[in-house]
Amino acid sequence: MSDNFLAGLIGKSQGAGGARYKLLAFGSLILLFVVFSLASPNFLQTSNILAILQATSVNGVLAIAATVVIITGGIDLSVGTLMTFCAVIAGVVLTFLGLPLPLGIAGAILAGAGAGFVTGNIVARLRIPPFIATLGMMLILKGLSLVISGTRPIYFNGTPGFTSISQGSIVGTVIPAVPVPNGVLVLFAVAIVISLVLTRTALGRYTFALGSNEEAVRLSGVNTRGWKVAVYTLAGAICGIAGLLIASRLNSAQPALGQGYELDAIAAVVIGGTSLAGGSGTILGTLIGALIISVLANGLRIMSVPQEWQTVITGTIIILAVYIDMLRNRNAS
Amino acid sequence: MSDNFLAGLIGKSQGAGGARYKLLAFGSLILLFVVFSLASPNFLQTSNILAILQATSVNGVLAIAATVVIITGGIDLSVGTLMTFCAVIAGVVLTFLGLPLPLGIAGAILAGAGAGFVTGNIVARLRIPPFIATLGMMLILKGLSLVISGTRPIYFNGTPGFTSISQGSIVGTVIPAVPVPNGVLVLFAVAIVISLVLTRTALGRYTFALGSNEEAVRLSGVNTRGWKVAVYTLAGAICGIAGLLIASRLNSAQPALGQGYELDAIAAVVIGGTSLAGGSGTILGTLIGALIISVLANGLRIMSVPQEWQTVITGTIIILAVYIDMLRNRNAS
Amino acid sequence: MTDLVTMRGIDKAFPGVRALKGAEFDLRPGEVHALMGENGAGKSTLMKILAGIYRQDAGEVLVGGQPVDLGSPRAAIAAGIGIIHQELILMPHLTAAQNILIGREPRKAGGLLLDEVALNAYAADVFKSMQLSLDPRTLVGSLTIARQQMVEIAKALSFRSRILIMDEPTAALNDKEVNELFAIINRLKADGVGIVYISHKMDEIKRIADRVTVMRDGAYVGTVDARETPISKIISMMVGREIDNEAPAAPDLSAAPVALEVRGLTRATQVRDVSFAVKAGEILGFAGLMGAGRTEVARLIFGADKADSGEILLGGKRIDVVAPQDAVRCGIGYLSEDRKALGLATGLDVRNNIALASIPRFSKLFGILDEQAMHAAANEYIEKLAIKTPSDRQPARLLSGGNQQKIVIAKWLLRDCKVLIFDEPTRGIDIGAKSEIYKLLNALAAEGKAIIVISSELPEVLRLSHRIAVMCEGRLTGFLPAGAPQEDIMRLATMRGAAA
Amino acid sequence: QDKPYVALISKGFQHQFWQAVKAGADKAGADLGVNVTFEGPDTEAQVDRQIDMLSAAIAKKPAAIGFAALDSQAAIPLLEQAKTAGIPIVAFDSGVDSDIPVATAATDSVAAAALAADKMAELIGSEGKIAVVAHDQTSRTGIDRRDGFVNRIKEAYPKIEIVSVQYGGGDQLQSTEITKSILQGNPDLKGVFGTNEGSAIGVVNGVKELGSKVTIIGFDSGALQKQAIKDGLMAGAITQNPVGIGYKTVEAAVKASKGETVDKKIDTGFYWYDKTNIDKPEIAAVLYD
Ligand SMILES: Nc1ncnc2c1ncn2[C@@H]1O[C@H](COP(=O)(O)OP(=O)(O)OP(=O)(O)O)[C@@H](O)[C@H]1O
Ligand SMILES: Nc1ncnc2c1ncn2[C@@H]1O[C@H](COP(=O)(O)OP(=O)(O)OP(=O)(O)O)[C@@H](O)[C@H]1O
Ligand SMILES: [Mg+2]
Ligand SMILES: [Mg+2]
Repeated sequence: MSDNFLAGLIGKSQGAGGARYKLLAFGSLILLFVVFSLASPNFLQTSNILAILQATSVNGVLAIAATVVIITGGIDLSVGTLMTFCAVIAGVVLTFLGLPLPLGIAGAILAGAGAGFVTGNIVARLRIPPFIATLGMMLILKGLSLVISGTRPIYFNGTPGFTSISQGSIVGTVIPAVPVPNGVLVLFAVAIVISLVLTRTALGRYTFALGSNEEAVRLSGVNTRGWKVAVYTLAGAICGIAGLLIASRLNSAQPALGQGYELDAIAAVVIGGTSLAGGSGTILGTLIGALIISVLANGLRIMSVPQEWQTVITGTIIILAVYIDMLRNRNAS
Repeated sequence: MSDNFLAGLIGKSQGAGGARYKLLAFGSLILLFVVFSLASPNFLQTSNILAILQATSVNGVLAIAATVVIITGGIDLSVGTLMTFCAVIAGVVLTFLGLPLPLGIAGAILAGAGAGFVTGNIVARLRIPPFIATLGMMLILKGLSLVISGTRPIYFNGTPGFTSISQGSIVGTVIPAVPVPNGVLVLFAVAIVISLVLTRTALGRYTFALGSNEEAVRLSGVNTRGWKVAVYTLAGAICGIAGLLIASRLNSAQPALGQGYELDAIAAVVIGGTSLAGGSGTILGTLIGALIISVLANGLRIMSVPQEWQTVITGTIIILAVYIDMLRNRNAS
Repeated sequence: MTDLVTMRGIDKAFPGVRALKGAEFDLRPGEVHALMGENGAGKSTLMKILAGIYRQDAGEVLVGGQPVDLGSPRAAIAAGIGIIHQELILMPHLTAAQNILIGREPRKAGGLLLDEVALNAYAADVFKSMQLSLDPRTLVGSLTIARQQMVEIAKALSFRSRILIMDEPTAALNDKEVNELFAIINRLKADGVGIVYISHKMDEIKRIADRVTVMRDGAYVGTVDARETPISKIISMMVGREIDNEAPAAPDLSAAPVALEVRGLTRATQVRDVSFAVKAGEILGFAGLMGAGRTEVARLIFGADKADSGEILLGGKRIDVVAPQDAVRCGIGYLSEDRKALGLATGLDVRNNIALASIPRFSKLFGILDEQAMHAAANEYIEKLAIKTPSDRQPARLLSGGNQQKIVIAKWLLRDCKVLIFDEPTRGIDIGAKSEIYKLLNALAAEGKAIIVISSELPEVLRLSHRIAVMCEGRLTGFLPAGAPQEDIMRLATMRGAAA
Repeated sequence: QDKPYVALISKGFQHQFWQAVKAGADKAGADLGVNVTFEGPDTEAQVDRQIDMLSAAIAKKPAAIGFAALDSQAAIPLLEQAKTAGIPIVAFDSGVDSDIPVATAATDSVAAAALAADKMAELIGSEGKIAVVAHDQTSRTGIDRRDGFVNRIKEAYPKIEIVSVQYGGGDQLQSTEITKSILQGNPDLKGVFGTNEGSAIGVVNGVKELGSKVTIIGFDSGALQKQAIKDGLMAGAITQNPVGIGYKTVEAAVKASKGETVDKKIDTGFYWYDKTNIDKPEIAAVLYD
């Protein structure tokens, strides 16, 4: 099958089967680490590694949301502005209404799930192509964030514990030498949970199945629409978590932020070996993709490469990273 | 035969059997026109209609480039920054080197074709997924534009005829009442030529065939790699034309512009009924998609809707537009 | 005893096609009821209505004597109806076991988690009951089409339906697998399951069916007893005329030049040191069991895969084939065995699919295509192969399975090759068209073309070939003359670990 | 190699304004014998990208950091980190809600935009409809210039009506289309204010393409804007002193890194320029191409 032929080429791993984990771009990540470590003594320091992880946390969580949707063969352009929308909702709950922290967290995640539910229904029931549905939602959520916030950042100064969602360090209180920010823990927690969902639960199975051959799933008597809505809802909830992370990191909900973030998220997914055609993908791959993007940005900055050249080099390395790992995988098999 | 061309221009060209011309979103475009005409007396004026067309020209040409690639089952994220790159090259040829206008035009188009050729080879020979290849190229071209221009605009004051590429009006000299800007003529010319290429030539046929089942085409003894490179090269050349249009319109090559334009272009393509899965699509659909985007923006601005609400409304209408026309088509058949 | 299924006066129209016009069908418990008809007669459409995939425009469907509304696949499954689809509908990224139990996964931890162990065990059980050795954890996309067909069968069986529709289940299977399938069918019959059996293989009908219903052009022709009615009668009900299926005498090729020669072709363990030659005007048949490596040999000659070693000579000259385009340029054509994945560009129309390998011939100045000539060429083959389509602009995916197969055959006939390799060429093709294709191949051979036919149907190999090559486990185990007894072929086909 | 080094994290880098700041910073670097790096996110919405840049800058252990905050609060934890590491911070372009920065070199945007409002009123005779094409709805400069202009009009010129405020992201093409739409919707419009270089050029373009006669006031500088003023298409514009901002930021940073005291507030000023004074040396010195 040509699908499968292609799968072999780009090393699509198969999450549901769990047989072969061909990890796209993992070798390249290591390579980048080595090169940057040699290039600058400041790169491989604990504080910088933590900064890289911290920088990955938001994009990583967004990329996980995007992964789930992409495995179904869809695409989600709304992850960035949905994140912002959720941050604004947290701001409304905590700052405007002055409610306690747990309600703010719940509000953000529920807002995300709710928006995802709407998107899912537009895709599954109105049968609008995911690209259009999520493009529309991207704009709607962007506008709503501005409307609700009054086009102004909402600050969380009235909620003392809020910044520690992302910036605090539970690890640091135990091992002061490695103050891993909580945001990074959240990223890993989300990654592990969603990995389990994808590989061990019915929802995960249908996620892969929908992306592999939706018609086959439907003809097997499965309620494909319902499951699709569930997938988008899950992705939305994950965006809610990303919204909390970024708001906590900036101690504010920045209503104008978000558009453009979808591209980084999708890029991380694809660099991580998930095919946009659907049916395959892993969360670990996506994490590696997101890390490659952060390491590149950080490393080039640390080396003080002029910014216009940073862009050129980033573009080149993204292509090379995928190419090198394709070669590696081809030789391995 | 002309029947076939028409099918290509209006219908879901390949295989629509010539009978049913399903035009996604055409009805919605009409509807938008009616609504805005009723809402504001200033909307349906010649000068405003021309302004809308003028506003469509750059995005329309970019969307045509994106269409060609999407029909093969690929995606092109680099159209926006490639446009800018070509504008900068025109600036180098005309302003830095002071060469005559035709060379500047040729330079921009060749630069586009060259960049497209590179992208095509990355996709077809290195077998990098188009999303990654064009994401990489997007960044590379963005950086190179800044490097080449010295991060500053290049002005075309030394080339008197340059602004008339887009802003002049050949039509206006003949029929002064309807001074259709040349940029609009260029858009239509590109649309007609590319429509003919897609429906009448071997390149067009292979474009659709590649998107339909690449492996089957390869096993029919077709040099799929070569043709794929040709498609990306063509798309690049079209971006070169877009680069000339925008540079002429702004009488300058603005090196920082371009990123983000790919989303509008791809949106126009998808609203126009081309599937991201490849194998189908029409240029007329894309034109209509691009028009919908411009009409929406223009109409909402004319009505002085607050901008955050403009965004919300645009998102909603994009989804509705596609939905309405899907209903219309479903009922028709 | 009430009928399991009664379908009366079923009409179904698609844009431009009236697929069914007052079709009738009934099914009793414990019987195998064969549904026969030419390609495009409406068999699959009628059964898709029964499986809840399409809704009829008119007519009624009764299950167990009660009128039912089979509005969705779910409803049909709930009504006890299972189907083996003609075109495989599987999820290539999932494993065999996951495919079989999609929607019915065993759970653990209170329903929260999937029980993968139970899932694989269940699938392994199903495979065992089918005498099929297949690891349930294999990805379906990596299986050959024959094995995918077995997974599809296993899936349908696992539903334990009272009504089981089999739409050409044996099209991709070899004799051994067919026998196993028939054993299963007999067991199901004994349990009172009603089976609808669609096939173009006449001998199977005789062996397994109790009754036969024939359709023509979407309409009901009649129902007869399978054992008492002679095949010729059934055929004439299907096509409205007699079919002559006499094999012409093998030509004398002693003076003919060698057209294609293969020396020491090797690729991993799939193809080991294969050497043979085909003369101009010769039809060389390739026989072997599933996975013997015949398809792989063809793909290597055609440049679709890369050989580890070996050389290919065309007209005595060594040719360098690294991609299919090289092979085609040299005049080699290859019809693949998997029409859906490798043969058909389903989005394109009939005309362009037929012309796909010959586009350069229709390109004029600036690559502009001569649509008129393409139209004429397409229509020539639509007529020659009796392809049932409203026009040559019909999207290929809307044609019936057999007609799609004819399109990919037409693609290579139009291309005018010196050497033609046909891999399972008549898969899913009706008996009338089959004999037309045989005649065409004989005519092509008579024109001096060298033809290789790979087929898992022994009668076809015997009927067509001037000479028969047999493969086993990647090796060529021997050549046999036309008309060799089947036992000799089977002996060579099972000659493990031996060199020719 | 051992030259001390100053990292500037700005709000952008591709735009002419920031390139002019960079030019000033580079010049100061050359004069004072320090290396200067200059970085900024693509858009002024990307608060978190800027934070990542700041974080990487701190990791490089520079002698001092210049920082143009996109958000007045978001970077405070990192600034504290820098303080702990002994890296002095100089704020430029706009301040932060913290006393960590040893100095702030910025333009008073509200006052600058109010000056634009006064000029607009003067040129259109203190009555009629006008519009604003702003570059950003949420960034500090976007808000200050819009509000500075709008509030001044509301307070001082009751007969002037602002019919539309729209945002083009500083993108020349988008601002062109916005201007054309506003003019279509309001044929009796008398003036438009473009709040930064890209917006102002877009306004000029849109007005030119429609052939309207309206009074245009711009902000910042650049070759096209200067040309438009000379050609009489644009009545005039407000310019800041970006080169001065860059120079003074680096200067203060170097001083602070040596432990010298610096002025807490460095006002870099703003100027009105039009046809009449564009070639005067004191104005020409703060303009850039
Ligand atoms: N979705 C569809 N749209 C249009 N026409 C269709 C569609 N499905 C089937 N047809 C047409 O309906 C007719 C009957 O098709 P069907 O698949 O039922 O034939 P069949 O008897 O199963 O043939 P085969 O033996 O080749 O499988 C054919 O002419 C086919 O082209
Ligand atoms: N896509 C594939 N993935 C893995 N193994 C394969 C694949 N295709 C073929 N094989 C293996 O290669 C060998 C040769 O298979 P091939 O398809 O050439 O045999 P064949 O004689 O044509 O049989 P068939 O009747 O199944 O087509 C077999 O061992 C088969 O299992
Ligand atoms: Mg059929
Ligand atoms: Mg085979």
